Amino acid sequence: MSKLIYLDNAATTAVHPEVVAEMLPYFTEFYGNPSSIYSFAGKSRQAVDASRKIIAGALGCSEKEIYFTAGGSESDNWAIKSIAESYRSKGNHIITSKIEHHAVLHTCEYLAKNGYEVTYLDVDGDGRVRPEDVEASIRPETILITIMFANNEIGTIEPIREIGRIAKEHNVLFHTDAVQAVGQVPIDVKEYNIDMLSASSHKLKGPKGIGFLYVRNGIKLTSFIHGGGQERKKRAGTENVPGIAGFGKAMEIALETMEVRAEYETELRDHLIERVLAEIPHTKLNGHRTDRLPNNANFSFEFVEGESVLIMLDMQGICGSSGSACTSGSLDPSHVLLAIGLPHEKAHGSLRLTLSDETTREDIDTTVDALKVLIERLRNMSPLYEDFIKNNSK
Amino acid sequence: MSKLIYLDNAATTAVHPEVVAEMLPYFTEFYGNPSSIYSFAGKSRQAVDASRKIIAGALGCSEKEIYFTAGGSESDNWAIKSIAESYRSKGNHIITSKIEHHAVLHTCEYLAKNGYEVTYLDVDGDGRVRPEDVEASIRPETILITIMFANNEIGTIEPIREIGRIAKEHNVLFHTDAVQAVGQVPIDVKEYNIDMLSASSHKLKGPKGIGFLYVRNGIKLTSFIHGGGQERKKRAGTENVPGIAGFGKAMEIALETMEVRAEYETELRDHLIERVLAEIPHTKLNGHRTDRLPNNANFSFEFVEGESVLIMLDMQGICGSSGSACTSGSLDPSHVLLAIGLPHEKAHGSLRLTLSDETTREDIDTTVDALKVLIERLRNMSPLYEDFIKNNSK
Amino acid sequence: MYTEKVMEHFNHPRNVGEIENPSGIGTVGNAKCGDIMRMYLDIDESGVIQDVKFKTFGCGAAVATSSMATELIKGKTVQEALRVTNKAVLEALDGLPAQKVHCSLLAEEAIHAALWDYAEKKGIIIEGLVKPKSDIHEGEVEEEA
Amino acid sequence: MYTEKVMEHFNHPRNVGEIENPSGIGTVGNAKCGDIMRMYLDIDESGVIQDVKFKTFGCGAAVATSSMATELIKGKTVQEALRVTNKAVLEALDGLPAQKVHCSLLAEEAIHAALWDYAEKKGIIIEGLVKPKSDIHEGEVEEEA
Ligand SMILES: Cc1ncc(COP(=O)(O)O)c(C=O)c1O
Ligand SMILES: Cc1ncc(COP(=O)(O)O)c(C=O)c1O
Repeated sequence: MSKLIYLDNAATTAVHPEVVAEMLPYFTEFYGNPSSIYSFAGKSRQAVDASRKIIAGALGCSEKEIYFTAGGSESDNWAIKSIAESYRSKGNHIITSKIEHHAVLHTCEYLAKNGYEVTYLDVDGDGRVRPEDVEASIRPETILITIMFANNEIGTIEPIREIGRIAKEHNVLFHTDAVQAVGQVPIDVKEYNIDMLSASSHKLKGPKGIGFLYVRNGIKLTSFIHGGGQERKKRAGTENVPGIAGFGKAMEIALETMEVRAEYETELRDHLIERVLAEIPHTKLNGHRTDRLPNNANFSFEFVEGESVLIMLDMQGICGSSGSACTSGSLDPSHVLLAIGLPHEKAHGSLRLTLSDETTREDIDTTVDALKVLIERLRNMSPLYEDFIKNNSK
Repeated sequence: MSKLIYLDNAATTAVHPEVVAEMLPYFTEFYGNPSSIYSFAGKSRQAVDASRKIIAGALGCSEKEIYFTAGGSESDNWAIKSIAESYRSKGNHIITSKIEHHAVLHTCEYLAKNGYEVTYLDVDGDGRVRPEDVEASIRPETILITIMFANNEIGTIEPIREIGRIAKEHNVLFHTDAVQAVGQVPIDVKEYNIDMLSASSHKLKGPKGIGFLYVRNGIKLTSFIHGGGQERKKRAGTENVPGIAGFGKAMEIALETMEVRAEYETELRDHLIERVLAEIPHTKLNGHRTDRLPNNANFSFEFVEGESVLIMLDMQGICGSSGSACTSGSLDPSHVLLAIGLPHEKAHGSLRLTLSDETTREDIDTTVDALKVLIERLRNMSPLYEDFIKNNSK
Repeated sequence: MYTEKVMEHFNHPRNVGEIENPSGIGTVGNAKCGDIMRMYLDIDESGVIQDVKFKTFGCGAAVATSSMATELIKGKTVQEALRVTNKAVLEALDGLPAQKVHCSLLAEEAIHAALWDYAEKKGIIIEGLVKPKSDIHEGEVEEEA
Repeated sequence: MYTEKVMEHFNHPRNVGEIENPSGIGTVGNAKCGDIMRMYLDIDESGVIQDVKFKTFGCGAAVATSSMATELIKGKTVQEALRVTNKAVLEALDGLPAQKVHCSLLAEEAIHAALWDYAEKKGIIIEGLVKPKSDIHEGEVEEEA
């Protein structure tokens, strides 16, 4: 096995070397607690402020609307539970979709067990929520719409602008899990009427264990972690200064490179999609053909099972994923693939390849070449393929 | 200003260089998501497992009883809210003390607003909870006792063994916020009958933004962050691999050095205490004289206000704290100092100095010399001192 | 995640393929769980398993357990094959992750299904053999197609 | 956290001290909030503040605002001093953190308290001056002692 071909950038990314460089001083040199009053701690405070400023600038919001968290999951939990709690007197109904990340779905399920009602919207065959469905589900007691910006498995970008408009018209709060979208596609929270937005640093070449929640000014936000006065008294805990500094730097780089990167990745992604669909029979692309994240390709290979594909790729030094990383190892096929209408065995035979700007055309070609061989090998081992051939030759 | 004299190690610590070295590969080299199945991600998984093993070893528990979190505040919130939720059918009463960290106190206050009853125990003049008070407060509906292992402001070590015994005898769960104690004093959770324990990495030369919650096997633990299946399905979110690896290393170093360090710091601390009490009149040591953290000294200087002291120290490159870092900047004097019976103006005039094993005797002497001068200067500016002198000369 | 033995069998599975006119054939599992195994047996007149082939749609563990199971029963009598339990397969593979143990059960069931088919075809009763629950007759597999 | 001006006044406070037999003296604030300010005024026959001294128990902002307030009223007439508001003090210090703005109010009150004392002693009424609420007579300070 020679070079590692890492095509799982939706699971997590390598931290950018400049990001590491940005973080380093805050471990051993400027390690002060940002809440301390001596000037030494000012360095830490400035790092936190600077990062918040970059992030606010990226989203088109004010710095006071950004709250740092420990990652996307915490942001999702906080946003949804907080609205549920503070707007309980207004109502108990939440609208979401069937293809949300588990951080949203399981939070909604938890609330459903505690007196809330949740509508899980269907999606179309490309994985898109229909704005008219959102509108039709709104009731007087609806307090929150939470629809992801882009799906982590199939890469489909949701009609966020339309949903934001509908939410605003009906005076319902709108949260979006933008963990996969931030740093990949331009987002302006004011333009899109987004009231709350979750993000996670490690998806955009920042460190793991740090995220943020954007909360529009004026929204009643309850604390999720009670304690010290950090994050405007809303999220207790000594600030993860190196993590925050790193996230800011990662965001800065992501913004600067976004356009060029998106173009590069889109071209490579399309090359990947075209070759796979052309050269491997009985294969389907999951998610929208064009309205998808620049770096995401998701295929279903009929008659084979995803984990076997992953292991065979792994033996050649190629990293991919079958559905979301969190659920691999589980027996259930991806809820996202089922929601776009795949039958179980096709859902089991899915492969997600997510690129970065360091992925080369050669990497893609090596991967497709490997896939061709191993899919054939697995099909020759598959009773489903045997049946298919027999039925077709009848 | 020459060398920085950092005497605020209870607020946060400099990350140990070996800890940084341990973390570094997981940013750019072994950056895989521990949940991914390819072998590349195995490196990340192993780092998480190895750290968990070190920590479990340090506490004398099993690896399955350690759950990583984003820090001490999250651990406290999780522990208390989880017990409140899962044992609600058993009862609604929680026992804590008046000197807990805000992460515990504010969580209890939150629960008190939601149908729980909380007993806040008084402490004695040294800041110690009386075990007999704990026992006397237990009711049939008591579901949790949460008493900190050692106080973050005055350093007093609580009678955890006795409280653990009482909790066990009465079949009530016992959580301890050991954020200040872990890595400083030996802790064996089985021996002490501790059911749950919170810790935070940045207090023991580990990175910020990572902590853990120990939960004894058999306790009904609910999720605090819902989502993916990480941390045995109890705490969702992509693992902060570098943070976890760093925490493990910090714990390893803390264990190895604990004995020597405690001896060194205790001697230095006692030197500090002796000099200050001998050379600066109208000064009181807060907290227990001997049953205190090896690195903690906390003084009240009559007639002066703490922030002024801190700023003057800061101008000489000395970092100290007045109460907990989280609350400095607030107008209220420390709840801990009030609880041990200090009148308001003495509580306002407190100074916490917390050492590390890198603190030298020279640092301490420089600090005391500086203190002598600046306390005198501030007293000469103080109307309270003026009144005191006049009243005494009458 | 997998032991070396599992990886070795996944990577070089023994006895993959089909047998024309098999003495017995059994297919177990379902697409919903993502595992389907099919076993072909060639059993001679004296009741010895002369040849065995398998096809598997499933994860690494499913492939490896199928492969190992065929190895363990090849050359054995029907009665001996019946005593090859999922435990034996597990042990021979140096274990499986907890969430994959069910694959070894599937391998045991696949053998039983094939033996059941053999018994039915021959009109005999094999002592100790019960019809596996997850048996699927051919054609039923692609329910969603 | 503090501006350079604040730090400068904290570090080199102007007019610290006492005045023997002052024309007026005022002490405001309370130990509970951690801020006590005392102002001494020496006012001549024509109503001009010839000298002013202060003592302050409090945070950096409290010391700096006291110092700045004394600077602003020194040499002024009583009426001019009355027009020195907390805003003027704040501006002269280039601002204070939000949670410290109350210190500048305290400085304003300390001046008013000392002026009130002056008026009482002289048996005059100063137009526009009301007795500050947080005025404490000497001796009341150490309530807890
Ligand atoms: C006793 C105690 N508990 C909890 C905490 C909170 O820890 P963290 O800031 O890591 O969330 C601290 C420190 O701030 C502490 O000293
Ligand atoms: C869409 C989406 N939401 C939430 C998350 C959770 O983020 P984290 O793992 O940083 O908590 C992820 C990634 O795991 C994601 O892809």
